[in-house]
Amino acid sequence: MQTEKIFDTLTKKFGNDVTPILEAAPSEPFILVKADKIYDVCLFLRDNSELDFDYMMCLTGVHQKPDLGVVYHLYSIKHKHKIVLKTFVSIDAPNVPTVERIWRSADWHEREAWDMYGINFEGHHNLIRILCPYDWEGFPLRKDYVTPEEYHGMRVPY
Amino acid sequence: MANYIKNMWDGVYTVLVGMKITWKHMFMKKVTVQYPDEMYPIPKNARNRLQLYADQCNGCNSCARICPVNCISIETLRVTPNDPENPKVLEDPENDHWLPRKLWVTKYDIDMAKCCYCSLCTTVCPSAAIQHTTDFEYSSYFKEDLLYHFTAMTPETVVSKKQMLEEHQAKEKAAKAAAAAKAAEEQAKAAATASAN
Amino acid sequence: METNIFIQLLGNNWIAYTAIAVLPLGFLLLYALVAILAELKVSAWMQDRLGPMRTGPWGILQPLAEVVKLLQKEDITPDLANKVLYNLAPYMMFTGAYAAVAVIPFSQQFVPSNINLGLFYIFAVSAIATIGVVMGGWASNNKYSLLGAMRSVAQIISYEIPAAMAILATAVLASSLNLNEINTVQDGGIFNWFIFGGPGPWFKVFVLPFTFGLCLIYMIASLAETNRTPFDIPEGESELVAGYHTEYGGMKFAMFFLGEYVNMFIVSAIMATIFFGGWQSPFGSSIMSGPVWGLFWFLAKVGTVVFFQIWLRWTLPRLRVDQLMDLGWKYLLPMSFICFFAIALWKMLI
Amino acid sequence: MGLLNKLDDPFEGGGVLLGTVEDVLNWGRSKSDWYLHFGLACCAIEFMAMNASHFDFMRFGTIPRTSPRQADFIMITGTVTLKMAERIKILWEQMAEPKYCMSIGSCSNSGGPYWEHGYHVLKGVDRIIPVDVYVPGCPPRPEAMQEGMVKLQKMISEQAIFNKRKRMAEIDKQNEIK
Amino acid sequence: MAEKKTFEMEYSKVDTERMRLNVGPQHPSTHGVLRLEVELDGEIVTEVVPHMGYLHRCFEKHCEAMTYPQCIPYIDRLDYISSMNNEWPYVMGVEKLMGIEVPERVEYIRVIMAELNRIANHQIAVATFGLDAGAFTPFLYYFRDREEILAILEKASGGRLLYNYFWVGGLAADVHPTFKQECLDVIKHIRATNAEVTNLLIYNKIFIDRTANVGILPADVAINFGCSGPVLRGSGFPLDLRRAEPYSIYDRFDFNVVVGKGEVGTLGDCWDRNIVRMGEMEESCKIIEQAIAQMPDTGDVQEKLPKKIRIPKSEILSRAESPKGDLGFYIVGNGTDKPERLRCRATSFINLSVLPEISKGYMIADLILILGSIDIVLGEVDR
Repeated sequence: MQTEKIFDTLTKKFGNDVTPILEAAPSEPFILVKADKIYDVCLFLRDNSELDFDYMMCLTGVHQKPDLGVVYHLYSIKHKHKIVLKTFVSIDAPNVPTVERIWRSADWHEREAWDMYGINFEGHHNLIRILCPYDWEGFPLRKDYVTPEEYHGMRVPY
Repeated sequence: MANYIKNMWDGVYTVLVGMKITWKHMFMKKVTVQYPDEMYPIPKNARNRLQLYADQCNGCNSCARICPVNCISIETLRVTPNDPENPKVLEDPENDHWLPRKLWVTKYDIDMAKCCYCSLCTTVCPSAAIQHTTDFEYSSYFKEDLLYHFTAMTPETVVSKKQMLEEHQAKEKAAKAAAAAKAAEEQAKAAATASAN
Repeated sequence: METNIFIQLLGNNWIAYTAIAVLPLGFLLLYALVAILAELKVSAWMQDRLGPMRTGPWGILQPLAEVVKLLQKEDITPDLANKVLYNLAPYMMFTGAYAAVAVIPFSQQFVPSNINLGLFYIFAVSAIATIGVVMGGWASNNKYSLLGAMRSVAQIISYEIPAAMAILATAVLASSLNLNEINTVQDGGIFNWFIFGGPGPWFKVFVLPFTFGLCLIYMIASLAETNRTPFDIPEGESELVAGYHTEYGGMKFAMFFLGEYVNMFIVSAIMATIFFGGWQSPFGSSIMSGPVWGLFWFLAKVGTVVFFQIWLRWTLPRLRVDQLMDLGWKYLLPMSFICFFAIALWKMLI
Repeated sequence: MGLLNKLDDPFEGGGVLLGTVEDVLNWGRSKSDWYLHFGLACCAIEFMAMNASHFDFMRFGTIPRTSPRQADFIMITGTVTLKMAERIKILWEQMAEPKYCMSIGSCSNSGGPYWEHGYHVLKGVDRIIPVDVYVPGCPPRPEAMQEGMVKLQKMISEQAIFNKRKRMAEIDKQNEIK
Repeated sequence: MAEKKTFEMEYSKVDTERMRLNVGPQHPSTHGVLRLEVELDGEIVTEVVPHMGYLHRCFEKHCEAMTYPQCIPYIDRLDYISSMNNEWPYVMGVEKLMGIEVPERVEYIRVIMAELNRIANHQIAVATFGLDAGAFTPFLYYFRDREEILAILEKASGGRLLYNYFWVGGLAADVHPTFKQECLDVIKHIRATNAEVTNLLIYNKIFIDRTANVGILPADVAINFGCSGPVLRGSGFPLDLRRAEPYSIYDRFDFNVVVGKGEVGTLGDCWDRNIVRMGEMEESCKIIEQAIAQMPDTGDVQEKLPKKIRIPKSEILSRAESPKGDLGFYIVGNGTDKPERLRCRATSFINLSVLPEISKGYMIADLILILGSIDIVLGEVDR
């Protein structure tokens, strides 16, 4: 299905909660979703037989000042079409509903986004750090992150 | 029952097949290259230790800028125009073509303990002064030995060159100041004459 | 007739007995060195490489260097280990393996102790090594060691039975449990060895498949008993780090290592003795036979079997625990019963 | 002082015997090196290539051991992260004396490409354990690692076992002269 | 499957004490520094909890401080076994965002290099899988051949393992004159060794017993977990980006997408995943042969570029089929010469997430094999 058509279907279904943004090439067009609606949108995208997004390619956090964002890249193996969803939350209350129950691959991706950006995925069954040590402080990929001086008695900077 | 016998047969047969292969390999020619006595062929463009040809380096700093690891540190000093040594840069080593030098390279350090051997510095170098060599035998007992100082200048010459430059700069400054003062004087004069008129 | 050359020469006194005891020990140490070198070299050749090359000419001094090194290593006893058992285990293992040498007929003139229950003695004594493994695995207070030890015991116990069946069948053929006598029976050339059914008329060809089968069964079972690939599950590197000797280092580890190689020697020696005629010359008792030739033939046969074990080790992947048990109980045991039954029947008919 | 000197040098003047014994002991230790391979990153792959038929690390008399108790030296091949550093220290402490350490590749030498912004990378394994030989390269060629091995063997074979203090004093003197 | 069930049922009656075992982070067969916390009931695995991050080298943080060409050495170090394949999606993405077309000769060289590297990667994967099963000899046979591949790659790029060869808009250097002939020679050797290992290891009864019916991954589970590459294709699902969305010039070649068929056991077991890699080596050989036949002999290998590579405010998820599977780079440009965000959709990371799901109920020795059959590289998992 064409990207525009998918966007039409989504706007028909969700109205003002989604804002399609069709940018010129080379950038891919994407659709902005309100943070609290992301679970419903994703569920619809997966279960609608015409859309059938059964494969989650990528889930990533971004920090585009001042907000934190989550970007979802979805793919349909059957129809061979893809879509990009984006949602932005404020850095003070970065709460996004989890999509772990829709695609199991989101489990570790969301843990990584929590680890790196501190985005809180509400309802995730095991939202703990995945790459950094469990007792690490701070969220390293935020733009204002400062490297710690010491970790367990070991000097960190060169 | 048939499965039982087939399993046994498969087990014995495939083991024998495997044993035949390893037996064959026992008498094949060995591929080992005995390193300290023999050398495995290394292509000429292999990326191993970095080497600076100090004659060719004009101190443009582009290698230090491109280095993703920042393991190259360069300090340069402007050459005074009236330098008695009249320093030169080897621009084309094949034809032995030299150009006047604009910058002294007072410090050119590469920390081989950090280098990631990506060859970005050798590509950006305009005069092919820094190059990867095929030499890889430089492990050491001390980490400090892996910090390579490439410049051929002794500290004393650096100090003297610095002094020379400072003197020159001071002279230039004085000349400039004098020129400026002169200009100001002339201006004042001109203004005075203008106002007088 | 007294079969031991030392007692013949020196008389029945303590000097002779000391010589009888010390000589095999020295021999075993030498053997272990050679076996380690062979293991390193053969594995290397099978993999298109050279193996140790820089210690002496062609690396032949490599095992010696290892001994010198191991002697210098610090002797560690982990804090949480059971100290007595931990320190005792390697020696237990070596003792068990070494004690079995007592009845091996090296040559018709040299059997350290020519007792009539030789076969039973070997089976009884070699189980002591198992105790060493359990002691070591349990006492080092390490989960990997414990798992390794448990596996090792399960494996050794379950493969003891098919091995014993295979050996007993030859005891039936020879009508004796004395190893030297079993050897003596196989007199008269290669076709009188027990792998070819022992001495007998031409229609012994009917029993050939069964003796071959027994030899194969014993070969597999002996691999399992010595924890060699494809049965090296107790020390399977990919899952259990180093198995029951994970926590051992230095000389204690060397004892374990030595014990394993001596075990390898024992099973190969038994195999050579009961299936390949031991010290018998393959050309009959008139050509190339005699006490010295006997020793030569015996060592050559043991060497071949040891080489075979090394060869298998570097060819095959490793089995899983339950598959190992499957193989032992579901395949080897019934097969060994069938073979044993057939041989007993043949012995009755003849 | 007299007593201490006596301990250092039990047979007055050392002598041929002690020298020979020391040579034999050093020969054993230098020619038989069992290593604990601490494969961490890219260098571990080159390390595997070094073990393979073309380069055959076993020629040097090295045998891989998976348990630290049986190893003589540890090869740190790859980036040491802060999460990993504590484990390396534990392993190092589990090894039996005499033990050595080889640091292979830029990452374990000094953090390598990750020394600048690597908030989670230990900048050189020598911050937690003593390193005997540094092998540069990212990753080093297999022969470069073997050269490091030759260096390590050379170092071991010239180590002092007897008369340690005396020899160290001699070395100090030589250094002063230089 | 039937065997496994009865086995579990028999054991579930006996209530024994559970043991928690730590496998790793430094363990001979975790393929790096993965730590698995395993709960054991006797020898049966009841729970697996992977702990990662022992090689977390802050790749994404570094890239935010690097210019676009400087990122490439770091990208090499992600999946360090197949660096060429790593660089490809990244440079492809940057080229797309900049609107550059690379010369045809470059495309051919890229295909050949990537396929050679794919073979090298699969050789390591199959070799270490055999090593996990306890067979050491095939491991060395494969490494012997891999050395020849590395020699070619080194002659072209200068590096043995980390190449920094694919640059934005072209290649770092042209290939050497004898390149084509060397490739054809090495393909012969690869095929010979593959045949040998097939006899020595793959169809060995013990190996089949160890790997068949172990770690069964059904295709729908694999898709829901986002698996790709041989892990997904081993379950019988033919998703290959080279065929599904042909990038570069892959539409010009004739090759098969190898899928598992459940030849000796259940579809989607460890043996199937392994045989897919064996088959892909052969397919890669075919692609290389075709590419060498079609490749133009002369031509530029570097497109003219502005002195500083700047990317406008735009973003892309650029994907390519790496040996591990579908590798993607999410590149966000912000108008400067440094990326705003560079995220790696790490294949191994996603494939690994399926491990706890498929390893329950098997024995600890099987767990090691299942991990080996997924073929992870910790550099990519932890980044």
